[in-house]
Amino acid sequence: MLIFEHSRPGRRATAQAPLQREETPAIPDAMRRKRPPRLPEVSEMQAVRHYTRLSQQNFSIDTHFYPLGSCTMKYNPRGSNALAMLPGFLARHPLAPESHSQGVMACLYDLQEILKEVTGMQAVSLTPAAGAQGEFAGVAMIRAYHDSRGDTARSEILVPDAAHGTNPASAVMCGYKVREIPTDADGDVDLDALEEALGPQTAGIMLTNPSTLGVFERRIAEIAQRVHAAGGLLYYDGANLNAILGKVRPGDMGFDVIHMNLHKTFSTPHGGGGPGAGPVGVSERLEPFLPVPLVAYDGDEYHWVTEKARPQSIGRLSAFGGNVGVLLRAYVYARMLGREGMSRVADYSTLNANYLLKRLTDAGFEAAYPNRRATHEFIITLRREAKELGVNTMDFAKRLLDYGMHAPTTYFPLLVPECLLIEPTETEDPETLDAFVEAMVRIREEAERTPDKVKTAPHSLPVRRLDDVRAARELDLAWQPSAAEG
Amino acid sequence: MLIFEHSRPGRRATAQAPLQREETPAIPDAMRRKRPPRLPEVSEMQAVRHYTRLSQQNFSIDTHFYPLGSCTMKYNPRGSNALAMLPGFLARHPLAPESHSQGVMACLYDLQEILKEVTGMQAVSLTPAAGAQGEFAGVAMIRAYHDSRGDTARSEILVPDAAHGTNPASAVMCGYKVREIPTDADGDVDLDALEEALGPQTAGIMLTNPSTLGVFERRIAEIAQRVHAAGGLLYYDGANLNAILGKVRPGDMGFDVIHMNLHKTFSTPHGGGGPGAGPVGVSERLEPFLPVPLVAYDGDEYHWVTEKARPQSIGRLSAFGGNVGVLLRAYVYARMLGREGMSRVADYSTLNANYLLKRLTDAGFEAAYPNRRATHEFIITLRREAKELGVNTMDFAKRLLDYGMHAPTTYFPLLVPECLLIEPTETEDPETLDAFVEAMVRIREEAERTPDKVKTAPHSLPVRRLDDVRAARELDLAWQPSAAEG
Amino acid sequence: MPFIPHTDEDVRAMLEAIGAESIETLFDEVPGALRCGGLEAVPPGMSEMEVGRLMQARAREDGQPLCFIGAGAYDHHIPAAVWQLAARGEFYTAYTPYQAEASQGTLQLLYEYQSMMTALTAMDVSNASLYDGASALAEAVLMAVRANRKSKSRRVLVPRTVHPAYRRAVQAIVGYQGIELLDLPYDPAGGHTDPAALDDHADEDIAALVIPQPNFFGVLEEVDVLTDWAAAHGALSIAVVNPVALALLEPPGEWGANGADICCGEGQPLGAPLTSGGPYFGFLCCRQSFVRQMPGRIVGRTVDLDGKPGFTLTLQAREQHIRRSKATSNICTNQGLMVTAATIHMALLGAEGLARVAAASHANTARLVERLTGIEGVEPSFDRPAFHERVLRLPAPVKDVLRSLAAHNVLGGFDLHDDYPELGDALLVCATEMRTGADIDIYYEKLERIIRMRSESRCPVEPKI
Amino acid sequence: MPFIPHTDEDVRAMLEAIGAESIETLFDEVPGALRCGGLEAVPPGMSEMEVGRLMQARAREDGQPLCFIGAGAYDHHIPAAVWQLAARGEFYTAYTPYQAEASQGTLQLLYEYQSMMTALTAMDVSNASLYDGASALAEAVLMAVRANRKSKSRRVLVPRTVHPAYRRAVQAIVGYQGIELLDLPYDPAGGHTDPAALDDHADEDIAALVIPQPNFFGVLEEVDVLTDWAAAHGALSIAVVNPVALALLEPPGEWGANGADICCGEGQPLGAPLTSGGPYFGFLCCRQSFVRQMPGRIVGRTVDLDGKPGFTLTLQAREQHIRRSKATSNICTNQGLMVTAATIHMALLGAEGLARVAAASHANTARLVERLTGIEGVEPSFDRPAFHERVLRLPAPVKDVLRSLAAHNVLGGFDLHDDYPELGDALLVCATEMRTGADIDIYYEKLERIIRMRSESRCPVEPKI
Ligand SMILES: Cc1ncc(COP(=O)(O)O)c(C=O)c1O
Ligand SMILES: Cc1ncc(COP(=O)(O)O)c(C=O)c1O
Repeated sequence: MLIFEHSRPGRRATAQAPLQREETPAIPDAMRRKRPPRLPEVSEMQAVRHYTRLSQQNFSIDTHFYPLGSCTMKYNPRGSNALAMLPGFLARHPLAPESHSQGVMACLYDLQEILKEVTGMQAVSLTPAAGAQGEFAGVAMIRAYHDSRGDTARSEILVPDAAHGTNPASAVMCGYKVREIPTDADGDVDLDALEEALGPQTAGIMLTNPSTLGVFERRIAEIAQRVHAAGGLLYYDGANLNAILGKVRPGDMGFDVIHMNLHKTFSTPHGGGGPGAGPVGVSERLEPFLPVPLVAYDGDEYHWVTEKARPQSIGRLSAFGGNVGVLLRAYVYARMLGREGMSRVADYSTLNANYLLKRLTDAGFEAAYPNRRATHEFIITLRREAKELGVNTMDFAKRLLDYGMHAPTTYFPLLVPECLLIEPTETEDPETLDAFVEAMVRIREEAERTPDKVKTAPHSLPVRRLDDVRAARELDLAWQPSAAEG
Repeated sequence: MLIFEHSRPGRRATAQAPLQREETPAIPDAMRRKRPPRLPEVSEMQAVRHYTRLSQQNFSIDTHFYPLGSCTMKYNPRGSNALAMLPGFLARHPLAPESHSQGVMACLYDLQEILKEVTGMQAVSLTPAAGAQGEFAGVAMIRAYHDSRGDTARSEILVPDAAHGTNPASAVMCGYKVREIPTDADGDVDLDALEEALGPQTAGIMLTNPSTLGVFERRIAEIAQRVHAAGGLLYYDGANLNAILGKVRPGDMGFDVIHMNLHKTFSTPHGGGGPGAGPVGVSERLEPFLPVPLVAYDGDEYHWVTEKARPQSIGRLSAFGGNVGVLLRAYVYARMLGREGMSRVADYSTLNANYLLKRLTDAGFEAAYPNRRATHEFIITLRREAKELGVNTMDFAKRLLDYGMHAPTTYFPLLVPECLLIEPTETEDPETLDAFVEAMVRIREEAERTPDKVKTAPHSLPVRRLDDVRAARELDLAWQPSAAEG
Repeated sequence: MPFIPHTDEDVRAMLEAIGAESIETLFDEVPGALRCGGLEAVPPGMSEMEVGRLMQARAREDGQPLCFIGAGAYDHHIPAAVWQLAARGEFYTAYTPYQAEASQGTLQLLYEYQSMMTALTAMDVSNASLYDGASALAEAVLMAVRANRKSKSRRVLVPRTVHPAYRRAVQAIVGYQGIELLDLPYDPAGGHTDPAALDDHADEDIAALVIPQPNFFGVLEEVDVLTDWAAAHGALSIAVVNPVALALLEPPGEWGANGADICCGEGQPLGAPLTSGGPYFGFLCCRQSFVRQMPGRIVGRTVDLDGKPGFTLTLQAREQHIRRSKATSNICTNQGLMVTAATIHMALLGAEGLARVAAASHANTARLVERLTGIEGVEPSFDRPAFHERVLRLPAPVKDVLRSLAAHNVLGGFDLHDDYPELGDALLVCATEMRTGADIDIYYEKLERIIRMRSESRCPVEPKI
Repeated sequence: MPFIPHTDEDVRAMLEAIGAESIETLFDEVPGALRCGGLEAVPPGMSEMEVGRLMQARAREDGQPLCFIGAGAYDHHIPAAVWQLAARGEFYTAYTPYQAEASQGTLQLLYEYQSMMTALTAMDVSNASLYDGASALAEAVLMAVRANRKSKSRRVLVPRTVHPAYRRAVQAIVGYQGIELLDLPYDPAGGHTDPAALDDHADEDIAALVIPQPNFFGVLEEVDVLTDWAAAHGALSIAVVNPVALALLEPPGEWGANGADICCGEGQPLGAPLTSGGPYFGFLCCRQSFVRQMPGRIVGRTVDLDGKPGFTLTLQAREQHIRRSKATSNICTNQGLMVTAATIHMALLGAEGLARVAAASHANTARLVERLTGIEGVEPSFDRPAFHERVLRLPAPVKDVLRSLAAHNVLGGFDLHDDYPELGDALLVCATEMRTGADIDIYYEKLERIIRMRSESRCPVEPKI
C-alpha cells in the first residue's frame, strides 16, 4: 500500500508544523499556487508505521549477508552514525564563519591527512559527493593540467574494458574521447594493446587496481612508466582500495590522481543508494587544480582554502563543501581503525575472498581467473550451469535471496559471461561464508532437479520476480489519484 | 538462532571496551572469578545483525494495530524519545547537586503540576516505577493514614471482582486482606454487596473507573460517600484514565489516592514490557504520606523534597527518584497535547471504541454489556462461537495475528467468559478499525468452514502455536552449552 | 489534532454508524455533576519544534559537569549500537509478550538475557527484570522469607554496608508484611562486614542474610565466609552485586561451599544511561529450586506445533494476573526496554570487554585515590581491597567542599555524612573507565586549591551557578 | 580487531582450506617493491569511547550560535520521526536496489518520493536524486542541451540572480563539454531578472533559460513571462526552486502557458540537517517527453510473476553501468538516504504543514526585516516581493559587522560583497520558522549596538573566539 493510499483529506501530523498558518499578504496572488500539492495527508503514526514496515522489506547489511562485488558492503559502525549526528555537527550552517567551525574543520583536516597517508598522495580534497564525482574531478584535473601546459591536443582517455561504467562516463563529461583497452586471459591489462593505444593524443588512463576482475594488476609499475612516457597521466579508481589498504598505495604505484569511495573502504553507509563521498588525492603536479574547498591548518587555526588561494582549481562541484556528514562518519571509522587497523582491512577482506573462492571452486564452481589470487573480491562464472541446466546467473541471484542472502553483483564486469562478482568483505564471519557456499550448492542441485523453482525465484520475499520489461515499457513513475478520488 | 550460537572463543567487538586490560593487583586472588562468564563472543556486526533481525519478529505499535485492552497501546511520539534522550538529560547523575539539576527538575515540577490538574488531586509524587508500584504506594499511604490516626484495626481492602490482578496483589503487599466485591449485570459495582462488606475493618476500596469491564461506574459518587462514611478511603487505579482525560477527574469523583500509568495515558513506550511510570496523586489528607522524592519550587529555584521535610512519608520505593527518562517522555507528550489536547484523547478513544463495538455487534458479535456505552474500551464475548463452533477466544486471537493485527486482551477480566477486551485508542484511524471488523468476520467464517485453520493458527509468523504446557513442565530458562562445546 | 488521525468526515461517518449525535453523547453515562472544567493549569499545546526548543534549553541548563559520583549509578561507556537498536520501534513500542507468537523478538531476547545473567552470576535461573536494584533487593527479601523452609522467622540481617537508599527502600516495601530488618555493623578499619558481628545472631532464627559485593563503600566483602555462615545457620543468602564487577569477581553462585541462594542487583551499569536515576532495572537470579517463588516475568524455551523452538512467558501461575492476592509479587510492567539494552550491551562487550571495563574502572579509581591522597589531609578511610569506589576522609566538611567543586563543574562524589556520621568528613568517590587522566588532574587541582585555601582560612571564590 | 570477527582458529582453518601459509602469502601477486610502510602519519586506533570523547569536544567547540544565514541551506524543523526512521538499519545500510525483490522498501519509498516531487512541482516525472542543488542544475543544463531538438546551440542563459555557488559549480561541471553560460542581469531596484534583459538574446539560438524561484536574493521572479519567453524562443526552461516555497508558490509545471520543461533544486529544506553543507540532495523533474534524457536512477511500478504490484529501477539504459560513455550522466551512487528522509518528512508535513512552514518562514523574515530596518541606516535593497530571504543594505562594511555579531554568537547572514560588489554593503538575511521573536530581538539589539558604536566611531569590544 502506498502512503498516498493512507491519505484522507484533512488528516495531519499536527505536531510537526507551526500550529497556525501565518498570513503572507506580501506574496502576489498571481505567484501563488492555485491548488495545494497532492502530498499524502496522514497522521504521524500512519507515517511511522508505513515507513517502519517498508523498511522491513529491505535486505541490508544490518540484516543480511550482502556480498555485492565492487560495492564493499561491510559493517557500518553505529558509533560513526551517532558521533556524526551530534547536535553541534548537525546544526552547523555551511556558511558559518571559521570562528564557529574549528571543531568540524579539525575533523576534516585530520581526515585529509589520513587519506594522504593511506593513499601515498600529496594532497587530498574531500569535496566530491561520490565516486563518480571524484572521477569527474580527477579527470578534470588531468585536463586542467594538460591545458595549463598548453598541451591541448590530448583528447583521449584510455579505459580497460573491464572498467566500471562511471569511468568512461566521467571521461566524456570532461570532454574526452574514450578508448577501450582489452584485458588479457589472466585479467591483466593487455600491454601490447596499451602500447598501441598510447600516443600524443593520450591524456591519461583510468585504472582500478585491483581491477574489477578481482585481480591485482601486477605490471602496474610498467604501465605507469609507459603512460607517463607518452605524456599521459594515471587515474586510480579507488573503489577497490579495501583490498590494498595499508599494503600498497596508489601514489607508490605511480598514479597521479585518485578518488576514494569512503562509502566503501571507510565504511560509511550506502543508505539505499547514497550518500557517499569520493575524495580525490593528487600528486604534487596536480595539486594546484584540486577542487575547493580544502582545509588548511596554520598551527593555530583551521582555514578554508578557496578559489582565491587556488586560482587554477577546477572549481566547485557543489554549492557547499560536499557530504560533510559522510566525511565525519569516515573520520570516526578511520580513528577507530587507526594505523594498525588499516592493513587488517586488506588482510581479512583478502582472506575472506580467497577462502570463499576456494570453497566455491572446491564445490565445483568455475573461477573466472583460476590462476590468480583473489583480492578482496573475485569472479565466478556460471556459464556451464547456464548452458547445461538452462539456469542462468540471474536465476541463481534471485534464488539466493530466498536463502536470506543478497546476491553478488551480476553480469559485471561485462567481459566475463554469466558472472558473479563476489565481495564478502572483512566484516563477515567464516560461518556466513560457509552458508553461502552451501546455498550455492543447494541452488545448483535445485537447478538440476527442479529448475523451475530457481527460474521463478524468489519465492519468500514481499514480491516474486518482477517484470522489468513492463516497467520500462509501460512507464509508471509516479502515483496518480484514480479518477474517482479526483 | 541464539546469540550464543554465533559465539566463537576469542571473537570480540573490540571497539566497545578499553583497548587494553589493566592490571588489578589490589584484588586478592581468592575473590576473583575462576572462569570468565559464558557470555556470547561475537563481533559488533553479528550483534547488530542478530538484534535487528530479532526485532523484526515483534508486533509493535510502530508496525501493527495493537488493541490490547487495558494497556492503551497508542502511538508513542518519536519526539518524546528524541527529547528525553538529549545528551544533557542522559548524562545527569541522580545524585548531582541541585545546582546542576534545575533543567530536569523544572520538567518534573511542571509534570507534577499538569498531573495534579488533570486528575484533580492535591499533590503528586512521580517516583513509582510502574502502575503496580503506584498501587503499592497508594495503599501504603492509606495504611499510613489510618495508622497515623491510631486507627489500626482496619485490615481489609475491598476490590471488585473485575479488578486487575495487581490490585489485590498490591493490597496484600501492604499487609491487607483482600475482599472481593461482585459486579452487577450491567457491569457496575453491586452496591448491596458493597454495603455488606463495608465496616470498621475496611481500610479502603480500589476501583478502576471506567472499570476493566469497559464501562463507567455511574454511581461512583454514592460509592465514595458510602466508603467514606465507613471510614475507608478510595483508591483509583488510573490504568483507564485515557477514557476520561479532561472529562471527569478522579479527585472530583471522590477518590483519595490514585496512580496513573504514564505508559498508557501519557503515551510513553511500553518497551516490550516496560519501563513505565506510575505517579501517585493524593487528596490533602494523604499528602504527608507521599513517597519521596518530590520536586518543590520556591519561585526561584527547584528543590528536592525528601524524608527530612516529610517525616511521615511512606519512604522511597527505589534507590533514586524513579523512571525519570519515562517521566520526561510523558512531559513532552503532555506539552504537545496541551490543555485542549487532553479531552481530545478521551473524545477520540471513546469514539473509536464505540464505533468498533457498534460495527462488531452489527456483524453479529456479542457485546458483554450490550446496554452500556463503551468507554475507551469494551468487551465482546465469543462464548457463542466457542460453544457452537468449538473455536475459542484464544483461537480467534491467534488467527488475528495472521491478519496482521495484535490480539486484544484475552480472558480478562476473568468474570466474562471467552472475552476479548478491545482498546483501539484514539491514535488509530477508522480504516484500521474496519479492517479489524473484517478480519473478525472472516475468522468466524473460517471457524465455520475450516475450523482447524483457526485452531492451529497462527500460520504466517516466525513460529506456529507454542506449547505453553511444555514450557512450564520442562523448564528451559537459560541456554546451556552442549556437552561438546563445553 | 496531534496524534489523532480523524478527519471531520471520519467523525461524521463514525457517529452516524454509532447512531450518536456528537462525541459528547458518548459520555452520557458520566454524571454531569462530575464533569470537569477546562484544565486551565495545563499550558496550551505546542508543536514538536516548540517543545524541542524548551527541552533543549533545559537539557543545556544543567551543564556537563565532570562526574566522580558513583554510589549506585555508574557512568560507563554505552556502545552506540545499544540504543540505536533498543530504540527500534519493534522493541520500543511493543508490550509484554502476551501473544508469544507475535513477540518472538522480545521473548528470545529475554531468554538470552536470562542466559547471560545466569552466566554472569553463576546462578541457575534469572527472571526478566524488576524495577531497580533497591526494589529488587526488597523482592529478594520477600522471596527469601517465603522460600526458606528451614526458618519460621521473618528476620533478615542487612549489613550497614548495603547502600543506604536500598536499605530505606527495602524497609518501605517489606515493612508492612511484618519483616524485620536487623543491621549488621561494619569493621571501622576495613569498611567491610566483620564476620564476627554475626556471632551475635548465631542462636537466632534468621530467614536471610544480605551480602553486598562490592559494598556501598566499594569495599570487597568476605563473601565466602558470610555465605557459609548463612548456610550453616539455616538462613538464605541474598547476594547484592554490581554486574560489571562480576566480570572480575567470584560470582555469587560460587560463593562459599554451595553458593548464594538468591542474587540481585542494579542492572544500570549494563547499558543504561545515568538519566537522573532511571529507568534502570533490577535483576534477580536464584537457585533452580526457588524458581516458583520468584517474582516477575520468566521466559522459557519450548516448541511450536511443528516442533520448532520458540519462546514464551512461563510459570505465570506465580504472577498477579493469574494468582491475584496470592501472587509472588504485584509487579506487572517491568523494565523490558532496559533489559533489551542490557542484553545487546552484554553481547557487544562479552566477558572480556566487561572485564576490561571493570579493570579500567578499578584502576582509574585507584589512580584517583592516589592522586587525591597526595593532598595534605586527604586519606583513605578503609584499608581493605575495593572495586571501583573508595571512601576518603577530608580535612574539611564534605558538603562545603562538594559545593566548591560543583562551582567549578566537578561533581566530587557522594557525601557520607548523613548516612554514616561516625565516619567524619567522609566522601565516596568513583572514577569509571570514562574518566581520563586529565579529568583526574582537574579534580586534583580543584580539590587541592579548595583545601589549601580553606586551611589558609581564605574561602575560595564560589561563583553562584 | 574492531569490526573483524575472525578468531585465531578461524584464520588457521581458513588458511588451511586455501592452502596458504599466512595471510601475507595471499598478497604474493603484489610486487614487493611497491609494498608500503606502516602508515606512521595515521594515529593509532581508538575505542569508540575515546573517539566519542574527541568528537563530542569538537562538536561542542563550534557552539550553538543563533543563525540567520540562509543562502541555499535552511534551518527548518525536522520531525524527530524522520531520522529515527531513516537511520533504521534496513534503510541506512542497504545499497542501490539492484535486486529489486530484496529492496522493495527502498524502491517503494523512492516511487513515493518521485510521486511527491511531481506533485510539488507539477511536473510529470522525477528522478530518484542527484548530489545537491548545484550539481542538479548542472545536470539539468546538460540534459536541456541534449534534449532540445529545436536548438543546435550550447548556449544557456543564466540569470545573475541564480545562487553564485550554483553558477560556479555549473561552470565547473559543464564547461568541458563546450557549453556556454551567459549571464542575465538583474533589475537593481527589484532584485529580479528584468524580462527586458532577454531582448538582447531574442535573435540568438539559445538552448535553455534558467529560472530561479525564489532567486538568490529571496526575490520572486516573473516566472510566467520568463517561461513563455523560453518557449517562444525555442529554448527549454529550467526552473531552480526551493521545494518549501512551492507549498505556497505556483509550481514550475504551471508556469507560463505550458509550464517549465525541467525543474531542479536543492532538497535540503525537506528534512536534511544543515550539517556543514551536506549530505543534501538534488532533485530533478521534467516533462514526460524528456524522461529518457534524465540522468540518475528512476523507479517504476510494475508487477511480479503473480501480477502483484512491485517496484524496480527502470530506464537503466540511460545510465553509466549500461550505456558507459554514452550515458546521460556519470552518476552512480546518489543521495538515497536523504531522499528517504525527505519522503518521510513530506509525508509527515503534508501540503498544509509545508505551507505553514513556508508561511512562517516568510513571516519571520518579514518581521526580521522590519525590526532591523528600524536601525538607522539599515535598508532593504530591493522592493519586490520575496519569499524568506531579503537583502539589506548596511551603513558599514558587512564583513566587519558579521564578525562583531559572530563574537556575540549571532550569525547575521551572508555577505554579498564578493559576489555582488555593485550592491555595496549588502547582507542577505533569513529567518525560518525556527527563529523566535526573542531571537530576532537579540539580533536587533546586537546589530543596533554595533552600528551605533561604529557610527559613534568607537569600535565595540570584539572578543576573539
Ligand atoms: C569500480 C567502481 N568505480 C566507480 C564507482 C562509482 O562510485 P560511486 O557509486 O560512489 O559514484 C563504483 C561504485 O559503484 C565502482 O564499483
Ligand atoms: C487496570 C490495570 N491496573 C493496573 C495495572 C498495572 O500497571 P503496571 O503494569 O504499570 O504495573 C494495569 C496494567 O497492566 C492495568 O491494566
